Amino acid sequence: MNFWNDPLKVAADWLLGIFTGWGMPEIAAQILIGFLGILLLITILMVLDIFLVWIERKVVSRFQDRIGPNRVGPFGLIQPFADIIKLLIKEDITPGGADKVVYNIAPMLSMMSVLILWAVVPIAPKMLGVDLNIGALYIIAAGAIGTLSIIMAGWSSNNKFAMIGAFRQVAVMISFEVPMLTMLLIPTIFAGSMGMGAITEAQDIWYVFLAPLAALIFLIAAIAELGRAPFDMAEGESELVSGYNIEYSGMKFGMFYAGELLHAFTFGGFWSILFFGGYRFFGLELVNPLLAIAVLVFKAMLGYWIIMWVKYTLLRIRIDHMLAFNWKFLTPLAFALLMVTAFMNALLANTPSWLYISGMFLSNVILALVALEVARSYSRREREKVEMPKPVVEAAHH
Amino acid sequence: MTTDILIWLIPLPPLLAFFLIVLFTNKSKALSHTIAVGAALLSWLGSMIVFVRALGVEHLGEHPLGGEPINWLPTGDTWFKVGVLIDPLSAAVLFFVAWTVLMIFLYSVGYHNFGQPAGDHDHAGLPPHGATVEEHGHKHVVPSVEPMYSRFFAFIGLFAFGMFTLVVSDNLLTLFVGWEIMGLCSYLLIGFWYGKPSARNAAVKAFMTTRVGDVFMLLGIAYLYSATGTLSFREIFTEEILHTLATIPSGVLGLSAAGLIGLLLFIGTVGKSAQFPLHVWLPDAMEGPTPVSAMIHAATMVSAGVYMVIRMFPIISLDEKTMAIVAFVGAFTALFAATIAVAQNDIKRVLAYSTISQLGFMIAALGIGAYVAAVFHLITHAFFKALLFLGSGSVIHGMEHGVLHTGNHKVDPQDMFNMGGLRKKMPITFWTFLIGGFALSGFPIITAGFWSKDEILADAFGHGHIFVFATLAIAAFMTAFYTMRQITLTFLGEPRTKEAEHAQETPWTMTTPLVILAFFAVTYGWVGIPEDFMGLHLQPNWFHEFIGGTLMEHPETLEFNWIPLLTSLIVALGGLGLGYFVYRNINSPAEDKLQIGFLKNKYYIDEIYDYVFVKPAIWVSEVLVSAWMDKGFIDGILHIFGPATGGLGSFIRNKFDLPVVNRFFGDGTADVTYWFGGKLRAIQTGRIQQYLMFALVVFIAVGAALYFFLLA
Amino acid sequence: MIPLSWYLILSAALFSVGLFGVLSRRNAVAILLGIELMLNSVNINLVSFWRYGNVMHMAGQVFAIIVFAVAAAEVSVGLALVISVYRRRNTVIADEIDLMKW
Amino acid sequence: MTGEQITFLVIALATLGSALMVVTTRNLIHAALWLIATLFSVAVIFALLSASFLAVVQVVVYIGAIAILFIFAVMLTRKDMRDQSPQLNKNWWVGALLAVLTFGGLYTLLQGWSGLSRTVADIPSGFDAVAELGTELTSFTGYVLPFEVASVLLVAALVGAVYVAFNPRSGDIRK
Repeated sequence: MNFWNDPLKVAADWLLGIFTGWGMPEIAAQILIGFLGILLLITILMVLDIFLVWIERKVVSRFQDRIGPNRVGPFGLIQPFADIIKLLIKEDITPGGADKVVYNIAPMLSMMSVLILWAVVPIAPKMLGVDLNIGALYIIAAGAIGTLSIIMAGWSSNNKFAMIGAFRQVAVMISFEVPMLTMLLIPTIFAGSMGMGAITEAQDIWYVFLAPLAALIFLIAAIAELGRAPFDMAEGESELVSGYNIEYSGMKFGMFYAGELLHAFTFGGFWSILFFGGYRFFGLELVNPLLAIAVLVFKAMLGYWIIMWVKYTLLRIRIDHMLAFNWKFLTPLAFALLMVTAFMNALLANTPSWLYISGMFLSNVILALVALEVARSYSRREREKVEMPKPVVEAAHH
Repeated sequence: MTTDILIWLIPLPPLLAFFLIVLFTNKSKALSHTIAVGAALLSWLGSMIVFVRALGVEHLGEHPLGGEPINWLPTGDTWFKVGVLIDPLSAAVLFFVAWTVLMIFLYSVGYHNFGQPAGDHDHAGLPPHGATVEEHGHKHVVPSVEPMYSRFFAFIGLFAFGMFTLVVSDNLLTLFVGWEIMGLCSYLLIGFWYGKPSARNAAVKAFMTTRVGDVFMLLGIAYLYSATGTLSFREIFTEEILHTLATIPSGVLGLSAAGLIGLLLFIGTVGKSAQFPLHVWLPDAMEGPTPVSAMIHAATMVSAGVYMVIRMFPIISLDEKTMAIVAFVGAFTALFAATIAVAQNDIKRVLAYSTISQLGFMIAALGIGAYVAAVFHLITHAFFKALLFLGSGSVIHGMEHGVLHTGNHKVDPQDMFNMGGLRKKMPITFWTFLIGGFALSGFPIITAGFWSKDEILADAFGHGHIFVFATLAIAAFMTAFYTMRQITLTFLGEPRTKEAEHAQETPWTMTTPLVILAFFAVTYGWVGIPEDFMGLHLQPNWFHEFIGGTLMEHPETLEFNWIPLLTSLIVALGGLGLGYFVYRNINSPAEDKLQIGFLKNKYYIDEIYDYVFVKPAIWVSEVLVSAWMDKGFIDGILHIFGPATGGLGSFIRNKFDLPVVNRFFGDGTADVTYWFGGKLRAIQTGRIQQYLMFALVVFIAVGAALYFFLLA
Repeated sequence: MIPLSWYLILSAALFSVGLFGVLSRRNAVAILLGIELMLNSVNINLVSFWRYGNVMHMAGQVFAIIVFAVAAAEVSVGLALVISVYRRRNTVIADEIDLMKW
Repeated sequence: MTGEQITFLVIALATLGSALMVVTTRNLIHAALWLIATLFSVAVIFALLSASFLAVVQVVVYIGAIAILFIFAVMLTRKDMRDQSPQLNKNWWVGALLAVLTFGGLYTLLQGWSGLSRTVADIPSGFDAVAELGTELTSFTGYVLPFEVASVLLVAALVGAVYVAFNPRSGDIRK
């Protein structure tokens, strides 16, 4: 078998030959190879993470009309390594009164919640960690662990800012999980499976064309899950001085930071998998698995870039506005969209595909317009309420 | 979409519109009428597509559209099936229903003054009284929008649903459902201005009167079902079932089963289509808004009655006696109503009686076996009567404008003697009304009414029903006469009141339907020109061929005869001429020689009914049952029981209840419970965990005991 | 292969631990924690019966899902009650909430 | 003893151990965190039982929502969180005894049950438990009614919880 056609398989077979040659039972060898695979994936991700720091800094500086890191190495490429060294040699502080065990577990969980997501990411045809048939739910489950890490960090730091930040962030994450989960169900409806691989394989036409509104809602919910601007009240530098990770220093902070960046990239990836065909690009993925991986990384980067674009363009939203936005607008809209999609799916079943696609697309657009109109009239009413002159109260003189 | 599915969908939009308006959009007038008119438009579109496709089918009568019926109600081992059916008859009916419904919906927008300000003192349940607006510094009164605007559109939406359902049904039961929906809607719409006592009474009267007919009709349906086991038209109108029905005797009046069924169903039509003696509700129904009058009393509901009886023609025609009754009732009603119409002064009442009269024509035509002529007249009449009613509504609307202008609310805008000279003020209304009136009178050659009426007369003459022929001819003469009377009084001459001087043409939403309907009132007659008319050899009579295909055997084409043609020419032109010459100089009711009390009061039919039915019913309920039976007899007996049981009760109370039950059982139990409670309250600690512990201890103990002693 | 009894015994043990929590903890929130343990033990039972019974018959899993829903409802209302009580009476100790005693 | 059994025993031990910590630990936040550990172990047990959907739902619902809610509640009733007085009431030994008795009773009942020796049912190839579950939950011949009732219950609980927990001092709920 040609190595370049299926490098992982070839490598695994080669290793299996070596291990069994050492007299290892085959089952143990398989498990060992599985662990090695996981290790490889994680290592690649962590290395990628390092470059994500550089990318993020470069992009933000362009948004802010700066150049960004440019001193260490060509284009400042070595800068993230310098950052890592700095973080590693910093003093590792544990605040007094902190709950030590919980305090130390939290950053690990934060990183872990991101890394385990990659178990279900199909990086190339037939190349994914586990083809869970409940992949979509798995994403939410991993998000739950992320939530947990934040509340643990916030509580164990014994700091009011950290606590408030954690409270806010957890409230936001739990709330936005609802529309997110709902939107995950829409590719599920189209593909007939929750498995990430099946969803990718089913996208002969990218789902963004079938459900543009769903893609948008998913992106908004994902940004909220990430806790990035405009939904970054957990950190809220200007009010909470970094929120739940305020007390963390050194590499523990580094893990939160790296976790956040990788999380953003990962959600860019999921966005592309769910709505932009994942590793598929007009048959390019069939040529070579490495090309497929390249396609996926490119799309994920694009998603990541959009998330960054949003982050560095918009201002922070107040927490109550944000929760109200979720519960009163996004969640009902998501439910309505789910119902409409399910209904249209049943209605347009067995129709020609152009009718199916245009029907889905139109229903999405119409729903979006209606929702926008509702939101607009609501905000107009609210504005009028604010702008109305307050009734003049006669001063009481007694 | 296949035609069969499309037929199913035709009645749906108005129903959806009804629910949408009632549930969601009733706050917004514009949205409501958009939905309603849009729904009518959709139904119209569907109807037209179906109609065109139906025309393209060869031998439509033998292979009607509609596909397979679906299972609906389980009836024992079999299913009651419902379905849709488009054969030549329903296709033709669908055509005119769709057009008139759409026109009426559109007309209603203008009629209810959409776009005008809300009235100064308008209340829901009363007609709008006008609103004062200030323009260029001085105030003047303009028509105000109907307060219950959205509700009106919801109701007529439901009404249209009923009518479409009735037309596309393939069985008597769903037809009856549509029929009853229309009955309900006519109640709701006649009583639309429920603030007026007269409207309330008219609504109740219409509902009750048609109910009489409906009960008989339901009996007929039930009899038909028990006799044949089916209500589907496809199955009833087969040779063997018709033969069976014709041969079974019913045991009533010596009629065959077919005769009795036909008679019962015909009584339903008598109620719905306002034939004598159940015609009394229709003139009163003019209390509703004019589009309703047009809808109910011209285009749809009364037509539904005729449609049903035409549909049932194969059964009715099986029995000579029933046919004779049908012919008699029709001819009598035609003449009877025409004589009343002559003496009416209210513009809408004249039309109401003329509707009754024209329906009589159709029924009479059916009674003499002139199937195609009846259908033909049904359709032409629907067009020109809808036109006339909408035209009269336009006139009233214009007059109301004048009334608002002068502010003299004593002037009745519906009284023809208050009008005159409106042709200059309202030219479109005048010309269309004139076309409609001429069609009604049967103005020769150009109008649709001439062709259909002529066909009825020719059929009556050709089949030797001279009596019917004569009666209808006189009725036709009177029709032309009162029509011309109406036109003359309303439009010709000079304005008789200031209000008439200030009348104004109505907006485009009202005049457009008039023009379109006028087009049909003229042209629709041309599809049914007899082949050898006046001895010429024209195209074959398309309508005759098409509709005749519905029946299993084609009705034969009559040979042309000059006598009925001359008769209809004479009565039409003579009536019109006489009407013009008599009334061109009459300016007030006093000068009118025909204001005879007997006619004016509609032969005192209402009073007779009041005396014969209503008063005795009140007497029975109030005096006989209530005063004598209830209060006198039954209460008397009860008054004996009262003291007796009272005495027994007090005995038991004093000797048994108080000492034994209360003291011993009641207080004794309470004392014991109290004592136990006092002892046991220590364990009510208010601590939930302890409760749970108690519960568990008992549970484990009892469970263990049961386990070891019973199971082990 | 794991015998069915292991699952059932684990479930029974978990149930008993939860019961102990419910009966013995002072804090009302902790009592609710115990209830969660008990509900989970029930779920273990349901799912293992599904696995060891007829797999095509999904009743066990369906019941487990309904238990999830009930647990979520119970926790939300229970914690709301606890917070409400705390706000009014400034305590969450179950023994101190004894207004309903004689 | 097979690897599967060893896995089970380890997980069971973790479950019970963390459950015991839930009911005995002094710090309520720790109790809630231990509860999460227990719930996670139960999720693993579900996975062992090939109920993958339930395993993930367990994580989503219990850890993602319920446990977090607990931590919130503990923090909102903070006065007692730092309360270092005993966390067990004075009748705790009765509770312990009853718990042991319950376990004993259940154990006895299980011993007497004939179905205890049942073996794992074969999962037919191509059997998709998730799809089957979905079909069962939404089909009229299945469990659509209980499912809908459960959703109504959830809505009722949501409304009830909001109403009960609403702070009357912070504003008027009817506004």
